[in-house]
Amino acid sequence: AGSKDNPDAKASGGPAATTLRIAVSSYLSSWDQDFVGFDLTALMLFKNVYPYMIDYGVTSAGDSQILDTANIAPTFAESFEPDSTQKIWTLKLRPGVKFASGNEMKAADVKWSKDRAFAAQANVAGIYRTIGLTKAEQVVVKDDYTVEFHQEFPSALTKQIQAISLYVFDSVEAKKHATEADPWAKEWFAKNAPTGGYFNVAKATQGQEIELTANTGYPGPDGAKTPAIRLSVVPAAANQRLQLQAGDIDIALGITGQDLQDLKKVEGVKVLSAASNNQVAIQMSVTTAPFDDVNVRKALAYAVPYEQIIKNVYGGDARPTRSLVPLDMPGYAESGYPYAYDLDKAKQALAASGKNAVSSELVFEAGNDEQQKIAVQVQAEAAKAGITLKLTPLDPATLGERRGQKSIPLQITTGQLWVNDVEYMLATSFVKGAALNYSNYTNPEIEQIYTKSHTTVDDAARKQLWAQVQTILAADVPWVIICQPNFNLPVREKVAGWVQPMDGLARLRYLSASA
Amino acid sequence: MAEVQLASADSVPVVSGARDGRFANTLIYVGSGILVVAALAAIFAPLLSLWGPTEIDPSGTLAPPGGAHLLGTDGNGMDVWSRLLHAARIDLGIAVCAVALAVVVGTLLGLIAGYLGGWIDDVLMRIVDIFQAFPTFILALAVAALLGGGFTNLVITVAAVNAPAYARLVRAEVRTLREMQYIEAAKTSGASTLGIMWRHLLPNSLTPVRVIAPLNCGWAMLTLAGLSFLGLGVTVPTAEWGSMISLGTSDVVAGRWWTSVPPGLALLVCVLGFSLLGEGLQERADARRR
Amino acid sequence: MLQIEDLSVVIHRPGRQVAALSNVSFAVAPGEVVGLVGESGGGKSMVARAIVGMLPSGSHATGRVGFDGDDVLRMDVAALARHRGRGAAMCFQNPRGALSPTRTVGRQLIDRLVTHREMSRDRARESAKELFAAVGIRNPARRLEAYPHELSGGMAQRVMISLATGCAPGLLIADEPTTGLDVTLTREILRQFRHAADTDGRGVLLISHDLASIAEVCDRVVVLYAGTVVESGPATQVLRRPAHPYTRALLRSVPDVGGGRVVPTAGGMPLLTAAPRACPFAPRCAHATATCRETCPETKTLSNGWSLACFHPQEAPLFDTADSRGVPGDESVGGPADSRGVPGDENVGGAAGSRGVPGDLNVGGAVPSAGAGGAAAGRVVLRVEDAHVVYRSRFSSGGHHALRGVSLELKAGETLGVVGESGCGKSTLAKLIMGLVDPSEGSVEVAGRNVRKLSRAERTRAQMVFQDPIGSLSPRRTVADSIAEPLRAAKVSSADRDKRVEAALGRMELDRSMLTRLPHELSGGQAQRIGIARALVGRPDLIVFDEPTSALDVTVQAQILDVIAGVAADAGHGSVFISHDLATVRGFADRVVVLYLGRVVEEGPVDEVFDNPRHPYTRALLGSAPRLGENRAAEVELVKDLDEADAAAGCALAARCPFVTDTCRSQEQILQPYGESRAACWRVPELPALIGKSAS
Amino acid sequence: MRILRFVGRRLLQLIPVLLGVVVLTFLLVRVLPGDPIRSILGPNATEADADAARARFGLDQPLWKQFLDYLGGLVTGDFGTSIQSGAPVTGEMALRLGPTFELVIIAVSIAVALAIWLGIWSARRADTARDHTVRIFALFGNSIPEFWLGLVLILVGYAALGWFPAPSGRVDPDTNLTPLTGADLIDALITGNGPAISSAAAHLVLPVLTLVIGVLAPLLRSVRASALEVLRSEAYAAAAAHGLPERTLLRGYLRRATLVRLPSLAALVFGAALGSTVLVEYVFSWQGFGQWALRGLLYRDYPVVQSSVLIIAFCYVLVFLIADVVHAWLDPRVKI
Ligand SMILES: Nc1ncnc2c1ncn2[C@@H]1O[C@H](COP(=O)(O)OP(=O)(O)OP(=O)(O)O)[C@@H](O)[C@H]1O
Ligand SMILES: Nc1ncnc2c1ncn2[C@@H]1O[C@H](COP(=O)(O)OP(=O)(O)OP(=O)(O)O)[C@@H](O)[C@H]1O
Ligand SMILES: [Mg+2]
Ligand SMILES: [Mg+2]
Repeated sequence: AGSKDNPDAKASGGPAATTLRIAVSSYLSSWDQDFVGFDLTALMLFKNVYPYMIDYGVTSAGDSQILDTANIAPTFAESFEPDSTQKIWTLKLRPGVKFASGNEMKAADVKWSKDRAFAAQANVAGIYRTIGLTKAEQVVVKDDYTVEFHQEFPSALTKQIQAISLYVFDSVEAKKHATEADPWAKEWFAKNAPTGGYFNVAKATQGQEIELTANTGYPGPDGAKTPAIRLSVVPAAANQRLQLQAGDIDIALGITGQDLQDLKKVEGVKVLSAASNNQVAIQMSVTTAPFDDVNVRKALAYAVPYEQIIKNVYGGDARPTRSLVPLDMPGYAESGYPYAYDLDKAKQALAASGKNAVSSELVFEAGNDEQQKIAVQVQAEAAKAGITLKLTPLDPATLGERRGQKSIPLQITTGQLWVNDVEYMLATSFVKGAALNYSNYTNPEIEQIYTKSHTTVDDAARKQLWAQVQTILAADVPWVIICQPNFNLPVREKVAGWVQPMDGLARLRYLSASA
Repeated sequence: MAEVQLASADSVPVVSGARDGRFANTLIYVGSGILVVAALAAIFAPLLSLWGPTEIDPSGTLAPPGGAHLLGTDGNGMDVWSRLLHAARIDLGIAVCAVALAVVVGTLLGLIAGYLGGWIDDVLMRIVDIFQAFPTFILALAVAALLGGGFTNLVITVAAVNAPAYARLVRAEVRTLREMQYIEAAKTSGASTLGIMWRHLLPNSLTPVRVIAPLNCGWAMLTLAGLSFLGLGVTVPTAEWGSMISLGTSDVVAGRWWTSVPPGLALLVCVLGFSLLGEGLQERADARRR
Repeated sequence: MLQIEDLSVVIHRPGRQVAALSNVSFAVAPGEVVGLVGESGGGKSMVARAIVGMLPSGSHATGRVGFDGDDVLRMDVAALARHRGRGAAMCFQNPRGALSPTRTVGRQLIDRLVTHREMSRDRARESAKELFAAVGIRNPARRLEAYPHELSGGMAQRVMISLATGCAPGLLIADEPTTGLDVTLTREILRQFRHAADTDGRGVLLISHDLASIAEVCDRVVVLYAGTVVESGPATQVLRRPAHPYTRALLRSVPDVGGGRVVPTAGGMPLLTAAPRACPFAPRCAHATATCRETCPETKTLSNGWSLACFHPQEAPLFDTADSRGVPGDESVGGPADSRGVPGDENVGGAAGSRGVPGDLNVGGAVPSAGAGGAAAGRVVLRVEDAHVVYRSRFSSGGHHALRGVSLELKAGETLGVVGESGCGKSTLAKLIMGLVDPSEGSVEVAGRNVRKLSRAERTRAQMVFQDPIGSLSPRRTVADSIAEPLRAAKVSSADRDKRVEAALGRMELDRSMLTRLPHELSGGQAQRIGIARALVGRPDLIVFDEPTSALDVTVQAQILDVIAGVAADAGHGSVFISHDLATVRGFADRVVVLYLGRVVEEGPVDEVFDNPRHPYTRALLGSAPRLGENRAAEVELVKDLDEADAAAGCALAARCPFVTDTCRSQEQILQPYGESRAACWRVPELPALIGKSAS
Repeated sequence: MRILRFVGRRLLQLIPVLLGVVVLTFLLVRVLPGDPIRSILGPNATEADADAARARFGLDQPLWKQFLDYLGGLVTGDFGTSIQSGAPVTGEMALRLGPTFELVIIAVSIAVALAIWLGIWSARRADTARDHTVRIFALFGNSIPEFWLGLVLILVGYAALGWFPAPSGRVDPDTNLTPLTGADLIDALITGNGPAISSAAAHLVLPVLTLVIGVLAPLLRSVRASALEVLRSEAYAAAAAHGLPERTLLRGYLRRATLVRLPSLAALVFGAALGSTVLVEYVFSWQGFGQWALRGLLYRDYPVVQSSVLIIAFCYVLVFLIADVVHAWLDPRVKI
């Protein structure tokens, strides 16, 4: 079916059999990673077309390959090592890495790229703060192939943070487009794909399609296996599914829920499955009534139908978790979350708070089917326990605004930590002012542990700390932790080499298609 | 004396050959019949279904029709039949209320603009122009984003989208009517401006409105469904056909027709009911005009 | 050529059935003009449609419509296509409506020529110009490019005639070709048909409800009543010495410029559901006997083609004497009480009659003969001084100067007639008086107060009766509501209101049951009575009648005129009676004003103006007004149609006046007294001589 | 000449309307809850970062100043810079308009043509079974939500029958079509790219069909009613009574007279279709204007929302103007 019958495809030679066709749900908002462009499609593409100096390695988990966040290796760089103080990190570039313009990647490019990131005061500048990089001056060019990063303090997270931030532009080319009014060539960056990564953008039809071709000039290990990839934007999941079934696409990145279960049975299609560290939770704002009362939080924790959600929303394809620390993260302990679905206990807990009925809004992302289904299931059960929930789907802008204001009493969050470490988790989610701390949760003990963890390197000692953390969180219940759904990806049978990204951003270089 | 049947209307178009209006009546009867059934289903929804519209059957989702669920369950484990019936309340309710609101607002504007004319007309009609030129869905999306997805707000949204058309319709009608002799007669009989607008223009200018309004109710339901499809209609899990359809689209692809085909058909049939009624009224009005 | 035999047409509709024609027989020979007359709904158009084979859907026709040996009713599609246009071509009732609005008239004519005369389009173009010229269209080359809406009514009718003749038909059918046209034009148009018969040898079937106007041109006349032929024969015979009571009633309903009043016949025509089993006119006939109500009279041929369907032919002269026309004739004694014998009588007018309102409008005694009375010297109810009205056009500057310096004065008890051709500003004058338009110059006072400063209640001191009887009633208000409107404005209490409404209704001799009806349930005549009741109910100082009868059927018109005569004679108020038809004014106006292009060209006591016209325009109008039983040539003929005459400087009539001199073209004419009347023409003293010269 | 003056006058009348739309949209997007900036910054951004970003887009200015800047930009044809993409809106919009216009114009043209043909056909057979069938079918089409219909057509035309290409774009990328206007069929025709022509046409079929089915009914109803009115008019009867042949009647007396009332309805339908393509675009992965505007709205990309509303409003009023001109041209009675 489909375009295979299309005579035109034959007339023009058709797509090379080796071209991988991938459906995504939306087009990237911009090619400029510093100033704008912060959606998942964009981040995924950036991973494949920007030259990142270091990246995660690959390890196998069960019968699937996954990215190994513990093992970060240089890719476009030759090496990235700290000095003895752990404060100065030296990046040595690999000679012979070329941008599409023919310019060789030099230290000046790295410097300019990072200067630009600091100037943008956006994404990268924000994450760099966690490792003590706040000013452009902290990035120092030593020679043409050597750059030093001078951190304010040593950090266990440096490699992890740099793995997601150390990308480099062709500064010589970019500067040609800089103007007085636009010193960072924003306009040019927004419209022109960067070059030098594993793939080059051969063609991009705004909103519709992107064609990637392998960068054959890449001198490092693990070059792209597929010569060409075509990403097409197919917003409707049903549509992606039809095309996958018909063989008109090879990989569908926008399929969730029940469809995945169905596709497992479809001939010619396989569903790659891997455990993930994707956490699904309901964050309760501990500073907003009624969830400022720990008993109300407990009541909700007892009222959520965990098993039913796993069954109804994920088709059973999710792991129940018993801690706010994700499964697979070092330090995970079952005791971290002693709550299970039990309406009687929920009622008791509510009674303990002195109320017999509470109500609140439950916020989730508009257009996110999974979250919507969870919300529906939670609403139905919570109502039985006396907790009335008003479902409030919010569009990205409103959600962003309200999250910024920290004014959401109850919200569903899904996501994975880019760094598989409790310290990072605390830093992003549980300390005062942390960006993802939508619960507005603060606890002096946690703050103490967090500070202590900076300087604790001993594994056992850290584990000790993490156990403490989980005991505290179990008592305070800032989140209802629901489950960790497995990562599932429906692909055509010929697709091979998929590496499950722990950050959710596909590394397309590993993919290949057997004829 | 031979009796001959003259060439029928088919081959020889004839002057003022009034149609027999039987088809118009059929349309009206079928249309209103559908709507009456839908309205009854909406009113008696709780009696006609065993499950609540948002009640989750813990035994599982996507159960096929039969057994405990007449039309199976949807992706949330809710009873499709019950939701189908309860949705009629929302859909018909919003459509009818919204159109009623649009008619009231539009008619008043059109009446004032059409009869008073001059700068008032210019200003009002430019405002109407602005609203009409405003893209329907963006207007709807904006109102939905601004006010949220509740019943009242959806009524306002859909009414805002439709009111300009009525303003134009009524204004055009009033502008012809105000040249009529009976308006002059009323003036010479000392009727006040308000009296003329209220007693003479309003009842007569509503004739085309009566025909358009049912058709419009159908379109309003479609608009509502479209909004739900974009996630801007009623919030889940409120039973509403548009949102049921859009939640069930992937199910159809998988062959689980029961989650979205029934609401799709219900929507189609109700919109059709309104359309038939409107078409019938139109035809009857045409026949009367002749 | 045309031989209709026993033609009956029944139209079936769900829920009702109409016997439109019953056993109609007559013939038309080449070169002959046959008039088909009768009231609205009599079936005249149905006959025309039967001849071209275009009966409405659901019609069942029996009998024979013979045309050159074939039967139209039995023609197949191809034969019909050949017959239409070439065999018989029809001129439609409403020429503007019958011309396709989106195609130039030239192309419409060329289409006909190409189809029926097998001409090439170029050749047809040339012929088209000739045809246009032949029907009196000036500048035909330019007019070919005109769209119908750009044409005046007269012009459109000429085009329609040229379209019909363009088909080169054997028989030309003209369905009410002059309805809605001015008197001056009517003559001209009718002459075209006579011409078609005389020079081209076509047969012409001329359909009209207006006997007087077709009297001149017809060779023979067929009178239809309720779908039956009641009388037919040579025009002179039927129109001067009619024997059938209906024909006589019809003729006496026609107002006459010569003076005297119309004699109304009560009731309305029944709407038949089946071929009549009795004389259809019996319910309205004064001579009806039991026989008439039980059996259908046979059509008897009396002499040279004169035939009649009546048991009681009348032979008395139509009018006793010329000036005693006001005295009721024998047939006018109103409807007999029982007309329920008419099966399925659905006609609302008929229903009113059948309710047996005795002598629906008794003409006699109560009302003094108007012309004679003269105005009682009452208070002044209306004073218009040097009024100008300019209609501004919406976008461009300038506008239409509809009234130019009109001055009038009217006392209570007096009736002022206003006459003039269409478009001369009569309605504008009425609106001006009613305060519906503002004068751009000059002033209007009603009962001594400037109309622009009147309060809502005071506005009702002047009332108006409109041209379109049904259209002037609010479609969704009941009759009671409509009549009460002025009372409501005057803040009369509701109990009082009801009483006065009923009284007004009673004065119009309408039944109480009317009160709850809606306008569409009324017949034209009833609606106009309601309109008059509304005007009367507030006891106004002034009533303005704007062509109150021109939309009505002949016999109904006579009834309404009679009512108005009664109302106008009331001393409590003054009346302004506007009409394009001079004859209707003569009956009861005290004074008359002749308007031409927004100016008063002549003014004076009614008899003086009519019997002794001064201004050439008045003379022309009077000359073209048809008079039954007289064949007069007009003394003065205007040379162009009104819409072609431009009012530049000087006398407005200059472009059309046969007596025009350079002085006329340069000098504005003002009203000057000549005898009892005043006229705006400096040549009045010379005119009799001039007319004499041109006549000889 | 007169027509020019008419157009000129109407264009002048558009100014207050468009200005009203501009003001309304400007205020509306700012009144809406939601922060346009947060979503481009990432979760780690501080308030200071957000302020810096706001300053970059001039959103820190007082409202009146922002408005004047925006107006100033509009006058020079500058619609501002998209907050989401950082690229000038003008360019993006140009890219997105082509596909949508292609879809809507083709669909409405086909619907109008079909409505004219079917409407007249149906009117000439008024009150026969065939007439009723056509009308009922049109009503059916009009009663199905477009997104639902689109899905059904995809299921049938693509998944089951395989007659049409995958609903994942507007033209097969392997045809190497050079984009010029964004309307792929037009581009293919201009560049004479044969395979692209057929591919673009094949991709158009289902979405166009969806729109056509959706909008046909009102057009058909209108044409049929006017055709009936003409057929029953005295004018038509007069022409028929004069024995004019069928063809002349149809061409000279029926068609044009029937069409006089259509233009304004067609304009209305065009406007509605333009407004509702967002659904069809979504279902057929047709990345046009609607999808772009919708995304702009969801992310509160002020310049994008402002300009998309303005453009749609402009098209709308322009189409109405065109409709009036066409009407005046069709109907000699119209005074302009
Ligand atoms: N299409 C039709 N359907 C039903 N009845 C009709 C139709 N056309 C005419 N009639 C009826 O047939 C009768 C004769 O009508 P016709 O039009 O011939 O009258 P007419 O003498 O021409 O009247 P007018 O002076 O008003 O033109 C009337 O009673 C009328 O109601
Ligand atoms: N509202 C108006 N705007 C512009 N011109 C008008 C308006 N009303 C009337 N006229 C013009 O003024 C002139 C006088 O019109 P009016 O209606 O008074 O004529 P009339 O004598 O009553 O004619 P008729 O016998 O046809 O009713 C006509 O040429 C008419 O076209
Ligand atoms: Mg007639
Ligand atoms: Mg008039």
